[in-house]
Amino acid sequence: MSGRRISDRGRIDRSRSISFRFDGKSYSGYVGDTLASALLANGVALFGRSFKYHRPRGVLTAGIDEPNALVTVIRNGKREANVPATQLEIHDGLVTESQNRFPSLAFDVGAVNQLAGSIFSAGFYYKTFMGPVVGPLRGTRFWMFCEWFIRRAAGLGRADHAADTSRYQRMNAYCDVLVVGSGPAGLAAARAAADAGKNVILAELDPVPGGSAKWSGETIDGKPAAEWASGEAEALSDHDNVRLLTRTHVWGYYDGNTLAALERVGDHVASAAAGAPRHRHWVIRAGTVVLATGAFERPIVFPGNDRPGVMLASAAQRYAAEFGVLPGKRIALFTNNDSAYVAAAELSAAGAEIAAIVDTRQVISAGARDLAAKAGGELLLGQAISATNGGKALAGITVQRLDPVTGTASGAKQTIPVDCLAMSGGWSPAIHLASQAGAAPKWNEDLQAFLPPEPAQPWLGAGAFAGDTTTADTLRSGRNAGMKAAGGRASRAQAAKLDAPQLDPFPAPVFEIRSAEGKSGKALVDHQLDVTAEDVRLAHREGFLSVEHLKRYTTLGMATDQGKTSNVPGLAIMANARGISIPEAGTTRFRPPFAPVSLGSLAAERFGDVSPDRLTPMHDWHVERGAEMMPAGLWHRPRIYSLPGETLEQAYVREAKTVREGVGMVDVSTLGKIAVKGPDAAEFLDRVYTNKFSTLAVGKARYGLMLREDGLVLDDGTTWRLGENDFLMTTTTAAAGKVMQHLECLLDVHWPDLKVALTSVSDQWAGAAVSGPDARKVLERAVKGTAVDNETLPFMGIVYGEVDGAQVMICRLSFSGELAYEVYCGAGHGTHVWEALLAAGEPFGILSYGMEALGTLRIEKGHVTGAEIDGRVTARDLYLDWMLSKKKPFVGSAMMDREGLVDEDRIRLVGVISLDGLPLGGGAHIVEGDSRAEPNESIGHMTAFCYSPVLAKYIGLALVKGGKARHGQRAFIADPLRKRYGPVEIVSHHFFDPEGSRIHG
Amino acid sequence: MVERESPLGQAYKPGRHGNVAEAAGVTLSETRPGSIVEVIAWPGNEKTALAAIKSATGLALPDRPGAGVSREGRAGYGFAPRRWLVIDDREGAARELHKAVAETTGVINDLSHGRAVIRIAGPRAEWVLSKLFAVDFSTGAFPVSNGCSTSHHEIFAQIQRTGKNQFDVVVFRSFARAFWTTLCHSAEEVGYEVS
Amino acid sequence: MVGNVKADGAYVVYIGMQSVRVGASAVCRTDGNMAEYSAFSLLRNAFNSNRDWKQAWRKPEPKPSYDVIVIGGGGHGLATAYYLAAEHGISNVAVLERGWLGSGNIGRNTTIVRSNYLLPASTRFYEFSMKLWENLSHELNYNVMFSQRGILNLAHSPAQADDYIRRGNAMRLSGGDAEWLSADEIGRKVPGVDVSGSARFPVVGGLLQPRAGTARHDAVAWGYARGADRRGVDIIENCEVTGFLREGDSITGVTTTRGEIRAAKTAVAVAGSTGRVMKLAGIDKLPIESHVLQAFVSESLKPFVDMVVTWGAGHLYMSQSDKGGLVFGGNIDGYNSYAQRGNLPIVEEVMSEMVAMFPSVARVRLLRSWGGVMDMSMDGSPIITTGPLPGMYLNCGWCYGGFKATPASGFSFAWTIARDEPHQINAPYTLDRFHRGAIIDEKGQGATPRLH
Amino acid sequence: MRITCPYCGTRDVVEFTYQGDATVTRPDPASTDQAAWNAYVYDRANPAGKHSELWQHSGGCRAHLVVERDTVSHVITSVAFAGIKPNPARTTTPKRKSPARKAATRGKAAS
Repeated sequence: MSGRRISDRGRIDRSRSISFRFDGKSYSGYVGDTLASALLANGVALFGRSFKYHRPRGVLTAGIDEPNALVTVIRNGKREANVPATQLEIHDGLVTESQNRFPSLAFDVGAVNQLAGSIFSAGFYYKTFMGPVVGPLRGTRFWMFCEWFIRRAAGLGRADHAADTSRYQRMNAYCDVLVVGSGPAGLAAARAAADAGKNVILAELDPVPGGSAKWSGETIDGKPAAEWASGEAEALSDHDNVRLLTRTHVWGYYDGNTLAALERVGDHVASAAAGAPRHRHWVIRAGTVVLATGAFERPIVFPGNDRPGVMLASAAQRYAAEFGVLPGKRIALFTNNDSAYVAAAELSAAGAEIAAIVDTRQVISAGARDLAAKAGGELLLGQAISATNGGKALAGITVQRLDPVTGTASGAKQTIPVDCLAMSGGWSPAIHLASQAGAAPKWNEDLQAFLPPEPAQPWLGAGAFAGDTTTADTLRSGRNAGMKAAGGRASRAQAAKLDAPQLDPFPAPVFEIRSAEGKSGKALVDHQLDVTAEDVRLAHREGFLSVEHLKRYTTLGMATDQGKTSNVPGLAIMANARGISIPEAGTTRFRPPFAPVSLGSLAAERFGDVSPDRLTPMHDWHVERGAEMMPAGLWHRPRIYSLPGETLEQAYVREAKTVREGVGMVDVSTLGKIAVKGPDAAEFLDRVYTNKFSTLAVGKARYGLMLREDGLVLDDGTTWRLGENDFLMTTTTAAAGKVMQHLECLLDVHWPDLKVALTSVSDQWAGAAVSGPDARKVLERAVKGTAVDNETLPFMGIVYGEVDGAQVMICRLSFSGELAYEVYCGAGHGTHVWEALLAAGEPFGILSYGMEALGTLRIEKGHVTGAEIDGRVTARDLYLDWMLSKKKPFVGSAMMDREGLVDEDRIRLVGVISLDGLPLGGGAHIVEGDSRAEPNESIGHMTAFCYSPVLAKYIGLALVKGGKARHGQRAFIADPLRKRYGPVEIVSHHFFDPEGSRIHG
Repeated sequence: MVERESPLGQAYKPGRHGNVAEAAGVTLSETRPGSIVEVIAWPGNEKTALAAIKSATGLALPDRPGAGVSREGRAGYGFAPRRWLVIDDREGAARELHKAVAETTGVINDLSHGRAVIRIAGPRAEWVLSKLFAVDFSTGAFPVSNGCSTSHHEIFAQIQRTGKNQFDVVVFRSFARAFWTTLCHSAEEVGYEVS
Repeated sequence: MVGNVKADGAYVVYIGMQSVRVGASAVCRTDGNMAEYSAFSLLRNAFNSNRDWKQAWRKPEPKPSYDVIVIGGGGHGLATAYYLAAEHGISNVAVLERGWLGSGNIGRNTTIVRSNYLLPASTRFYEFSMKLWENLSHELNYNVMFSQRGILNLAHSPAQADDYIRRGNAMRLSGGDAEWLSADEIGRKVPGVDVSGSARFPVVGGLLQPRAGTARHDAVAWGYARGADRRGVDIIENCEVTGFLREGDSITGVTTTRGEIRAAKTAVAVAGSTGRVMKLAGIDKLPIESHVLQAFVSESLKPFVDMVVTWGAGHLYMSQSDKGGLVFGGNIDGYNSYAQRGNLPIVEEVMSEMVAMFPSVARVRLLRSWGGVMDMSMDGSPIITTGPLPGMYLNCGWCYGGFKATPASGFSFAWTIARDEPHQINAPYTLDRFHRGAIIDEKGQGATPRLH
Repeated sequence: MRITCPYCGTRDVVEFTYQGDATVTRPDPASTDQAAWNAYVYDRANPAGKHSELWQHSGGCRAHLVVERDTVSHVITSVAFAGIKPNPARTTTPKRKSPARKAATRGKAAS
């Protein structure tokens, strides 16, 4: 250790030592340390390199606002980039690396960029790299050449390509009161709301509740603040109605008082418990929210303000008081307000030498003077720091007199050797969540800060968030917010006894110090992205005046800390350049997330499981029989059941042939099935189908076509009349959900007077389609309790019976063009009936077939599916005009005859036969001339193709301009992507048995 | 009678799983009732439909959104306007309800094969279900015997609280295995027993 | 495929067999003087502490009248003004912007430029746009950082593969570029994509458009603004249109928060605000709904992915910016909204798809999300037309595809305004096509804007 | 955003499917008035501000709801079951209102 560790302060557990690694070197720290505090304790000052200039950087803050000290954590061989060292709790086995440096942190070749600082000014890349207008580097080529290098120089940490193996979970929560932040205000609010009996969630981003009480050094109710806070937190956790979430940052404030928070469950332990997530994504719906998120201290912009060793005063104080680490041995403070004096006194008490307190103000409060005296060191009023010196660590500061009007430091220089500079430029309330939830924040001239806007959703503010400047005020406003959130009234009484010095709560309006000599080093505004005060002024010169333009042109505030430390100083410099006030210069709206969140946490349980598998009752049977499964929406369906050594084509041709020549069976359980019941069911179907259903006899099925309101085809399918007022509608697998919603909307919104009830019964039934010339023979063997002869079960007829003890409903339907039956049974009997049917079909050589054979059979018949019903076709395009009833209006009937929908030039359904004996390719286009050499205009496209076993040719369906008029013509297919060109003949889409004699067999 | 096959298949693994450091937080099971029936009333016929449910099943369902009754072997609750779900251990409830509900009152749908019922019971049942459903499962908001309709992404679910620490989740049969797997996954943190 | 630069400096773009000249003085823009922006000027200014840079565009007071008023200082409005001046010699033009220039969707999109469409009207228009993109930095003397890193659409089923190949073939047959990649090739070209057969939605292949890519969105607005400004166009920020001036049926100008401004021709290019602005002209209904679309960026990373990649089992598109952030988005929230912020379900949906496509990015952290208001049309295609009132011109309906269309939209809208008739590339994009049934529906979703 | 379903109570927006402008009227099914059909299918007021719109509680009770919502602030001021008014084309049908609907036609405001 470097002697930076103090023996008596902080919440670290000095009895439990932890060993961890940073950049390959082993260090030790204590339980309770962050990586930042542990490395500081080890005397490490250099944490990383900046984005653009690769300048050496230390740690600026002690919290979630850290822009500089970002590291990569390597866990189980997986990298997590850009983790603030200030947020990272060390644990045994922790491995970390610094970022954005090559070959090493101490020697980084990228730092050469600093030499060209003036060229790499804000927005320089817009002005160059365009390259030559003509020649080999014309167009975008020169830029892309340069960009290759730029991309490699940019970026921070490196991400893996190997899959993350962590798990993430979501938690839905409901509460009366959500308190965000567990500092004094949050604790008081939670206590008040809990005492009123409300369900309370208290969220704290740190591992330990207490907020500033953990390090303020104040006394509350006669106890050290840290002790008071832990007592309060303990009391709260005894309440049944309070849930305390630590390591949880609330990052999003969405509509309906829905807030999102990230709990880091497993990052601080060496190995997670079984089943525990790494991160838990909390979605909290709160009655009322109390925002007690505190405030962020602001840096001051001055030359050399980014040298490692320069940090926020509160951070320095916090390292000493909360972690027992002195950030330096000889410390100077630089401030425009009184809060830094508290830090000075605390640092001094912790054992640091205070070299000087440099204050931009000429006059300070008596309380501050007392603290300065306590702290020791020179008190330099009306002065400012105009330069820092040292290499990769601070060695000293240069102090000069400050002209308060121009903000320029000039005159005699005093150089003070220090190894740490603690600065304070005032405080900015953490209004991010409030800003997400509503309007623009309001500028407060006294505090020189933006205060939260008027609430647009039910939230209350408390503490420093709301502009409170003393802990007494904070406790009072916290308690009052808690009481109000609980539905009670605020009280004016003192919330707790405080023992704190009287200080001036308001900072001087000083944001930037300019050196009279011009070049004394870069004055950083956005530390991570290297945006300097000069960059802001350049943006001003070039007319990028709006705060949004400033942000976009210079990248100010776009870093991983999202401008927590840089927004207000940047805005102040722009306002100054424009000669207007800060609120006139504007403010940006904050967007979620308040602080970065892992993508995995938001995917939660869907990580690794993005969508549920939807399985038919016979799924396991298919898989056990070696079916190659394919996704169809969420469903898994058998594609082919191939024999060893078979190609896809050989398999489906064999399967299809079996159906045409004998009998086959396919799982059709995925079809959408909707029970349409009620006295007005027939009337309803007449309205939604283009054809009539009220004339359908009970015990019969009919093919139906549905249009959308705009007159285009929505879906097709058969609907079965099971009873006078009882219909079973089937839809295509893909459109099931869409059709259901379409029907429900019509019924609920437009025709509420119809007595019709709809219920999805897709899952109630298992369906097996038995097709082929021998299909009836199979049923004759399998089905008991009913005859299946042509008389009893004619085409489109329905009968009920039993298969091996299970009840079945059989409809004689055909998608394949063969004699075919759909056998439906209760889904729980699906496999039982399926196997019984196969057994019955064994003498006839029955085979199960998959989607490819199903497709082949339907292409041969010219039946349409989703490939043709693509949302752009009309019934006429598909030559289904015959289904458009002229006797009744139906959904779409009034819109289907519009000029654009009856245009001669529309693409319409045809059949296509390959003339060169080669496969056609779904996705190929149809062109008029051979387009191998010269592209031809497409006159349409293929929708499906197959090798037809009955025609012994490659055939397909296509949508082609002119449609029927082209029957008999030759054309070409063009599939440049697969380099397939060839002659085809355009024919009727009814390739096989156009009279339908086989289905009636 | 042919036995109904469970949709859970190999995903159903009896025994103790997940975190075994402490007692199992939840017990998961598939209840496999004989009947799952939906009763729908025409507008204005709610009372008649409820009376019909009572006469057929003995369940006196209150006429309030989501209200229900949960008894040993038999349960029912409202899950949508004018719609109730009746779950009975015995087969044949659909037939009885069909008889009891007149055409002028409403209709019924037999969903006995089409839905699966998954039971989660134990002290951490609320916690585990809260990972998957955006519904307030606290007893104040969701009293015993009440039911609701909700969904976990693509999976539609009807949930009834059948005990202080027990919920029966009704899902579409085709999604049952996926839901079961997700539920098991979510229960690992608290440790679970499959019975 | 790039257009050709002719000896006189014109950039010539081919649409089928026809050629269109763009930018007659593309090279000799500054009359033989040094280009305003170049490596040399950067160096010169660096020695001078960057004190001599001029404003990128002036901050003029509005004049009482102009030849043309363009309402909307977004990408399309600025491009329109630029091409009015550059192509048609109409430089007495005012661009009126309610807030700060480029504050709408030009500054909020995910920066993707592509022309991978199926329908003839779309391929023609977007391919034309692509060719303008390829010369845009030169045309504007402003590096818009158009980087042709390619876009890859992952396909997850044989049917989807057919669908994508159909689209790719349509592109090829209309003169564009497209290639089909196998899952293996994808695994090699885009490390990190889950191409394992065990993925929930296995990757069966992908449609690659090599010439597609990304551009720096703000730079496009600023580049067009500067180009228009240097040609005399007045770009007037913080100037909200409050009403229209009319003579009879005709529009003769606008009232604004900065006074009355008259013009013979008033053009509206306000994307998500179309409904609001057109209501001021008495057009109460349009085939458009305004919806919020969220976009996302992760923290900066060293190069992780080179191409733009889209996931076909849902709706997700992602690329990596030059700064290193993964920039991505998915579906719109799906309800009418004029708020530039959305809700949590889409955030979760998009992240689920991200980690399904790239299972390693679960550990990457989301830095920022934001929302933009999309003018979702009833068929998913835009409207660029004269009317609907005399003296008025309308450009809207971009859904979420407006960014890549910026050059072609500005070019064809300027043409339409200057000549009172559409250019061949925007002729199908009429307002009356919906009623006539001449819809251009790439997704086949019908009159449901949230599904386009 | 959360919507208070009159039947199910307040639920996250993810359970609901947006079905667009609730103010458009479907012409009489037998009507051949092209303008009326065009207006119904295509023309939208798309207001910035108060919007009356249809949502289906598709992930819950599946009822269609008419939601009054501000498109700028997303604040919801009322929720009611859709289809309460009888279709004007069939005005002869007596009004039917279910008790559940009557009881809960006004959902508590939520956004």
